[in-house]
Amino acid sequence: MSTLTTPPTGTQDPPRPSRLEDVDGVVLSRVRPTTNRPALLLAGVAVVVALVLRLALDVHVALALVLAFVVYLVSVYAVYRTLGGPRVAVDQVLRALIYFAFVCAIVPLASLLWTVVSEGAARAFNPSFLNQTMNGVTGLHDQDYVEGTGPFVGGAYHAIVGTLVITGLATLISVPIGLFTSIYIVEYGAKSRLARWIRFFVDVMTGIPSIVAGLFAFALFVQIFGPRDAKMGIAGAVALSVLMIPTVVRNSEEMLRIVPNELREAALALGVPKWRTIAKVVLPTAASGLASGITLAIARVIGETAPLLVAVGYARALNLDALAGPMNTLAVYAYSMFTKPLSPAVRDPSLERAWAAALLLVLIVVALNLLARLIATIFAPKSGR
Amino acid sequence: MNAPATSSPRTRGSAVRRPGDVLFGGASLGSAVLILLVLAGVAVFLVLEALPALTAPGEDITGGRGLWAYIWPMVFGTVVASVIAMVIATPIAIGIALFVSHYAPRRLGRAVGFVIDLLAAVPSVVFGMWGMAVFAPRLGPLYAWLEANLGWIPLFADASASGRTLLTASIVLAVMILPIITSVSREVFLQTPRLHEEAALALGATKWEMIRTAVIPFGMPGVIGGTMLGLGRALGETMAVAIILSPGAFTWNLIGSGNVTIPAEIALNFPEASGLRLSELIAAGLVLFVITLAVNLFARWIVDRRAAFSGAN
Amino acid sequence: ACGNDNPTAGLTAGAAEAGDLTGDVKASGASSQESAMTAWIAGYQKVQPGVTVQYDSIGSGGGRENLIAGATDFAGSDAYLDEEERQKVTEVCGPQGAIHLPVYISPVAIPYNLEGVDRLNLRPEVLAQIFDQQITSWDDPAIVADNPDADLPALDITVVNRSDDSGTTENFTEYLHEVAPEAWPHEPGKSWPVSGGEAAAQTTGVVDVVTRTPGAIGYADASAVTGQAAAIGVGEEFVEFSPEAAAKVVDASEPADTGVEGDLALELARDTTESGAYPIVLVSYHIACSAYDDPERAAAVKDFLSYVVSEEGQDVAARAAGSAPISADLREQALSLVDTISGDGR
Amino acid sequence: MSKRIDVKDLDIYYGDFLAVKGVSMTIEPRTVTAFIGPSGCGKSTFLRTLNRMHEVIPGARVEGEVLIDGKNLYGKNVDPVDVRRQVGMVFQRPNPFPTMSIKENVLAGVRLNARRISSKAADELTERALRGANLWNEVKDRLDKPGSGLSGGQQQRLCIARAIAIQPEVILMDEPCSALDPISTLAIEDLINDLKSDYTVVIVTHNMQQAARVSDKTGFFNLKATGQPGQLVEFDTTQTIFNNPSQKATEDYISGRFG
Amino acid sequence: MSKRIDVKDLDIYYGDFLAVKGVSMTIEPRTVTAFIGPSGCGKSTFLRTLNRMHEVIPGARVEGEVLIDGKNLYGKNVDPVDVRRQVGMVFQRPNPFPTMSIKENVLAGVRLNARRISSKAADELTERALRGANLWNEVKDRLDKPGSGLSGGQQQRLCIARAIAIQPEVILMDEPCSALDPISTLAIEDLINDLKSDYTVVIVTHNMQQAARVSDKTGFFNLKATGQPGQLVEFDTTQTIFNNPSQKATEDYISGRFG
Ligand SMILES: Nc1ncnc2c1ncn2[C@@H]1O[C@H](COP(=O)(O)OP(=O)(O)OP(=O)(O)O)[C@@H](O)[C@H]1O
Ligand SMILES: Nc1ncnc2c1ncn2[C@@H]1O[C@H](COP(=O)(O)OP(=O)(O)OP(=O)(O)O)[C@@H](O)[C@H]1O
Ligand SMILES: [Mg+2]
Ligand SMILES: [Mg+2]
Ligand SMILES: O=P([O-])([O-])[O-]
Repeated sequence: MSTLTTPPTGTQDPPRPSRLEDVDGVVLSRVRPTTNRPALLLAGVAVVVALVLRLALDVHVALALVLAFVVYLVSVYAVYRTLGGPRVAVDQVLRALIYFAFVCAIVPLASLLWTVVSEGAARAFNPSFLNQTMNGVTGLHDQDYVEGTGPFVGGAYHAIVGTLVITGLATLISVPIGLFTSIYIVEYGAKSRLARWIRFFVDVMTGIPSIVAGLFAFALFVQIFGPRDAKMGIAGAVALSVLMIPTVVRNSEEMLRIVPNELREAALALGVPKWRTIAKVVLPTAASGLASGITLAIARVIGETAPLLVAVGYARALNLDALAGPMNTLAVYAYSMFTKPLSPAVRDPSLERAWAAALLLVLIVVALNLLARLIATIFAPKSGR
Repeated sequence: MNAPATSSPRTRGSAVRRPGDVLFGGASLGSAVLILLVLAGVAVFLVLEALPALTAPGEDITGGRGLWAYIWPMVFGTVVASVIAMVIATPIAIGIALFVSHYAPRRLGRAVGFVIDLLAAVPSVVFGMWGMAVFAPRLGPLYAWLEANLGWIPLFADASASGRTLLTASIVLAVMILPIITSVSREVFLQTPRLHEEAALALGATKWEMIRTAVIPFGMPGVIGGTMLGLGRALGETMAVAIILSPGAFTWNLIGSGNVTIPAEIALNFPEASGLRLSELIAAGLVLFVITLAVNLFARWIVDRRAAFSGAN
Repeated sequence: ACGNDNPTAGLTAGAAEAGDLTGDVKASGASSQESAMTAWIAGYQKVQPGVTVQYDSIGSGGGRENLIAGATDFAGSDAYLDEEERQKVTEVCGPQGAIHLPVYISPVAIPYNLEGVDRLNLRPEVLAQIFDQQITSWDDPAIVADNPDADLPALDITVVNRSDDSGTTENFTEYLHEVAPEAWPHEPGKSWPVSGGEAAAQTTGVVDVVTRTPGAIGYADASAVTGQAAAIGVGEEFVEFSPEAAAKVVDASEPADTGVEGDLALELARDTTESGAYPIVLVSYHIACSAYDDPERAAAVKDFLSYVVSEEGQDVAARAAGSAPISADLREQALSLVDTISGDGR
Repeated sequence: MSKRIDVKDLDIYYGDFLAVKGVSMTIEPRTVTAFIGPSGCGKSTFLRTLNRMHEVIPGARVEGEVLIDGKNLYGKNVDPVDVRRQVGMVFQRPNPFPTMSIKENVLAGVRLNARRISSKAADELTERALRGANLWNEVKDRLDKPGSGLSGGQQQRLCIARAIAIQPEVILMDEPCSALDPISTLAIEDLINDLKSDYTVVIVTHNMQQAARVSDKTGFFNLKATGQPGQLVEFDTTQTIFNNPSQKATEDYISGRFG
Repeated sequence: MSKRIDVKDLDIYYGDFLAVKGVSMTIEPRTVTAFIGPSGCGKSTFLRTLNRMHEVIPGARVEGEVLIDGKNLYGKNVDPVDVRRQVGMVFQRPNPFPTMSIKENVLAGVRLNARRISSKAADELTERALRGANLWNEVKDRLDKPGSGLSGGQQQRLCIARAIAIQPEVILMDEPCSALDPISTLAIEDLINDLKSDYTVVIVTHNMQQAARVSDKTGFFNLKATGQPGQLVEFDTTQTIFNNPSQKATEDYISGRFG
């Protein structure tokens, strides 16, 4: 740049059009003020359309809703296009789509949660269910219970304990490995070939079917402990780790990546070693995302059954030793109660147990989530949203 | 950051490294390498166990027409189910993530985010039971309608009365992966720098235009990451599909019984399998592994992730 | 821990004299035995509190493999060992190989879902044609012929089969193959050979789908079938399933030759015409070694298996899992077979 | 085309925190108005209320009126999107879109506001805006490179180019030159002078010479005390403010320092 | 405590792009050195090589030598962490840690390095650093509030406080006052004058008065042409540079503009 020879603004330009719309080749798209009243009105119309389709014309609910929504989209677009111009119309349509996405998701999710809660609540909060195991409980007890000649026996205590132990171990294995790997990818290996490959293979790893992970862990432990004693809690934890690690890595990677570089530089410039910068600045800044990612990863594996049946076996009694013998977990418990009721002829008590176990599982994750959020708020940036 | 992505030599000015850095960097590299080892272990395990099936004569394989004839319909089922699940879940998940991060009032957004996170925890068995008992029956009439009105398309040829079809399974898979994609997308959308959002707004962007110019480009790599996680789960999901789907031979028909996915086939038949049958199933697992590999290569090929545009600056 | 690991402690009064054996017995195998096994283990715990028995229902095939690999002490299996397996098992079970005890006998019922049709008679050929999807409507003349009194609707038949490989399927297809070879052209096997029907996982899945789908028919372990079930043609009569009717078939069957003196692997007489016999049955075995290296383990296994085939054991299973108790005669043979198990590795 | 801005008794809040209190002023069309005052007194905050960027911050709100050509910005029938198109803004910290190239950054606003734009017009607009921001020569060879690879000052000029590319009617600039070297600063000041002939310009600056050089009117903001809301202490012609302020506080601030 | 810096024929690269070429200079201890020059000429880039912050950017590297008291910063046995503890830095854009309170931000250099410090000493250090950065009065009542809730200028002063809290031997400042109002600027300039008695100070500034006021020596950077690497055109006492520059380019730059 020849500094001083740069002439001041565009003196050599032809006279400048002072309005954007005066520029040749530009067609402006103006926004006229609108309110959300037409949208509300149209939403009302759409609801009516849906009701008419459903009740009067007996169209399938989903179809009625979709049709009504399409009616809404089209009319909202048309109305806002006339009122506010195309940009406002697009804005409204996308707003509608985003709200619709939300409703779309909430409906099945609410139905599912409702099913779990309503089916499981009766049994799940029963103290005896919470502190009894299934040791010695047979179909006869269920039959007696249904006939009214005996109490309800048999709970999920051992499965709760097993869930905590196995998932806890899996978390202890996966979180450090996963977190460190993502640190390698983002902080140490930046742009290196190895980091790229690792990221690629982590993606590949997300596609390992859970049962294959179980078979792999079992095969591994057979090599170590021999076939007779290979089934144990820790084998299950290893299997779950294979499933969990990629989730942790991928999540953490994304969260670390969005930590602004200027914070790293601020710390480095204070003479803070790189590892401390990562530990004390980068990780806390990303804490909220990391915590929610880790919770998500735990949630992802806490409901696994197939690999645990293969690698851990099925326990009816309490086993606190992750290094010997089968254990039970809530998901496996629910699975076997669903598919192999204690008494095939009297299925209800087993189903009750299954739903209760499912509900407990969800509650455990609620607790984990709250914990994660607590941790996150302790570390999280003190401002912003 | 417009430095060309060459592998120019980096000056490591000093040989001196502090113990903390050595440990921390070592742990990072170690973990990364450990992951590669585990993956290699899984691959070797799959190949070794699948070997008998790979080398067995065709007539000994289930179906009697060779391993590939046994596996490809499952490949079809797996891919179709995952694709449908992704097609449904990805836009919805992005929609929800935007809803939570930019549209909903803060409280509501947080509550919604929370509920959706919970869903990741619902065991797949429960998704299966719910899908079979609650969801599939509701879809039965819809399938009947599809057959009646769109039956000329081979995909909607013959409706299942029970609703336990590949399409149903795909939709349930979509519900299952929704929390995964949503959660990651939400976190990155929330991290969009204020500055960029305000830059867009100050230029006279509508809300959507602001999202399109500032939020989505910034969050895209994260969304892709979440999508890959979701895809992994969709490809690998066992129990839910095994329970919901009424599996059977290959068919183009998505709204009737038939088709099966690889993980479901493994989960269903593994318990009674031994010898060559087990080997066949693991060979199917190996194929799935290769599919995942291919899908990821493909994804990488399409989106050269991040490139020069890092959000971090 | 604060949990209660013995929740049934207060429920069963006056348990028998507790024995003084100790040890742990590991077993795995058929899932069909799951409920019965739960009952046996619970019952046995009161007899021998010092012995822990562990059973993983991983499927018959896995059970047999584990036994051969030495991972378990006995296997639960819906089928007996084939030639090759009998060869291999001698490595862990001594030169005599393994013995088979038919411990769990259960009819395979044919549940259906037709409102207002309380009794449905199906002769084997018709049954085979229905399941082969040759007969597709409930008012097919072939069905009407055997059910003149029933009000059969013009409803499509939905065949419900197992989606997972299973012993139930194997027994059912063996039955069809043997009894109606013309109408049933498929080879027997663990996986269902006909495509196009509804498929569901596990016994409970099949029963669920049948119960939910009007016009459906399926096959399932009878213990889980509480609603309508078809009567099957045997000779000139139609027999509804019951434990007794199933036991009759087993009594009419001959032991197969496994090379072990007094072994009880059975060639089921599915084509029996004996009056009152229900021909579709599933027999599930315990396959144990005829010799163990460790005398204590041998003693524990022997004791447990004796309990299983004992009158009490069979009764517990019948009540808890709805199986058919083995006859007194068969029990005698089984007990003496158990007695041959030795603990000195030979 | 330029607009007159009337502010009437404006109170500005962040949640419950009253950041700026009771501002009233009139900004004439075709003038340059400068706001000066110590850090934290609410200059940026006030500036953002003039194009409704303030309300973007959760919990932020205003009481009072801002009239542009007699029409209340905060009235019922006003779309903030439209307001912001007419009232452009340059921020204190440069904020180019990191995922866009330099050219795309310049055109970002145009693309948003235009239904169609020919590639010739796009090229023209890019060049004009970049020249206007005195950045053209430095970046003309790398228009397709990401905007985040520029130096701090280059980034700021890019943002100015982006803002003037849509040719708004009022331009708000929050310390536009704080990251610039003297030459660029000069260019921007020239630009402001140019703009004045068509537009209404409002700038916030810490540089009093700059205020003296470019502005017709100057507003001095101050805090009574820490924790108190900021207030408009004095608003008058630049001449008066710098030579003959009526308030003691203004005089102290001006004379205490020459920039 | 203060250090002498010798730069010998330094070339600075971003990947393959040579950003600054062939810089040689000597910075005496206990002096203030200012770098001026047009935007994009590599002042920030050069400054960052003096405490090895440059190499933090992937692909960035240098060739040549930087000697601090005769010891090559880029020598084999030098730990960049130690370098950065001795050579503190304030960035062009304020970057307080968002997860930390104001006080924690000030103490970050101490705390992040896990150096032990009594709570009394911590309070003292906080106050001293904040007073030094002329921020104490504004924030003394909200030391536990997050640092990111401050105005732009307040944030920048917070960053200065953070840098001087670790009491380095050399302090690098990249346009430390560009976001500051005149009063704060004055305070920072006073601070720089204070620091000079103990430390070596290097600042980048666009404000030539500032350079003239605070610095003993001034370096003028320039680009031959766009796309060319930046170069050190002239380096001399401030007096000489401003009154009697030996290079035409310097004279043009200085005289072209006064502020
Ligand atoms: N997002 C926010 N939330 C709450 N308070 C804020 C926010 N932004 C600014 N403030 C407060 O509002 C007051 C005015 O801040 P503002 O940024 O307008 O100051 P300023 O005059 O622009 O200062 P500077 O010259 O340093 O930029 C300050 O006390 C500041 O702490
Ligand atoms: N991270 C980076 N990657 C690649 N090139 C860069 C990077 N940062 C700066 N540059 C380039 O290096 C050159 C010098 O930039 P630098 O930031 O040092 O300029 P400067 O003199 O500090 O300018 P300003 O006064 O605007 O801050 C510029 O051409 C710039 O585009
Ligand atoms: Mg400000
Ligand atoms: Mg700079
Ligand atoms: O007992 P099954 O093998 O039919 O599950």
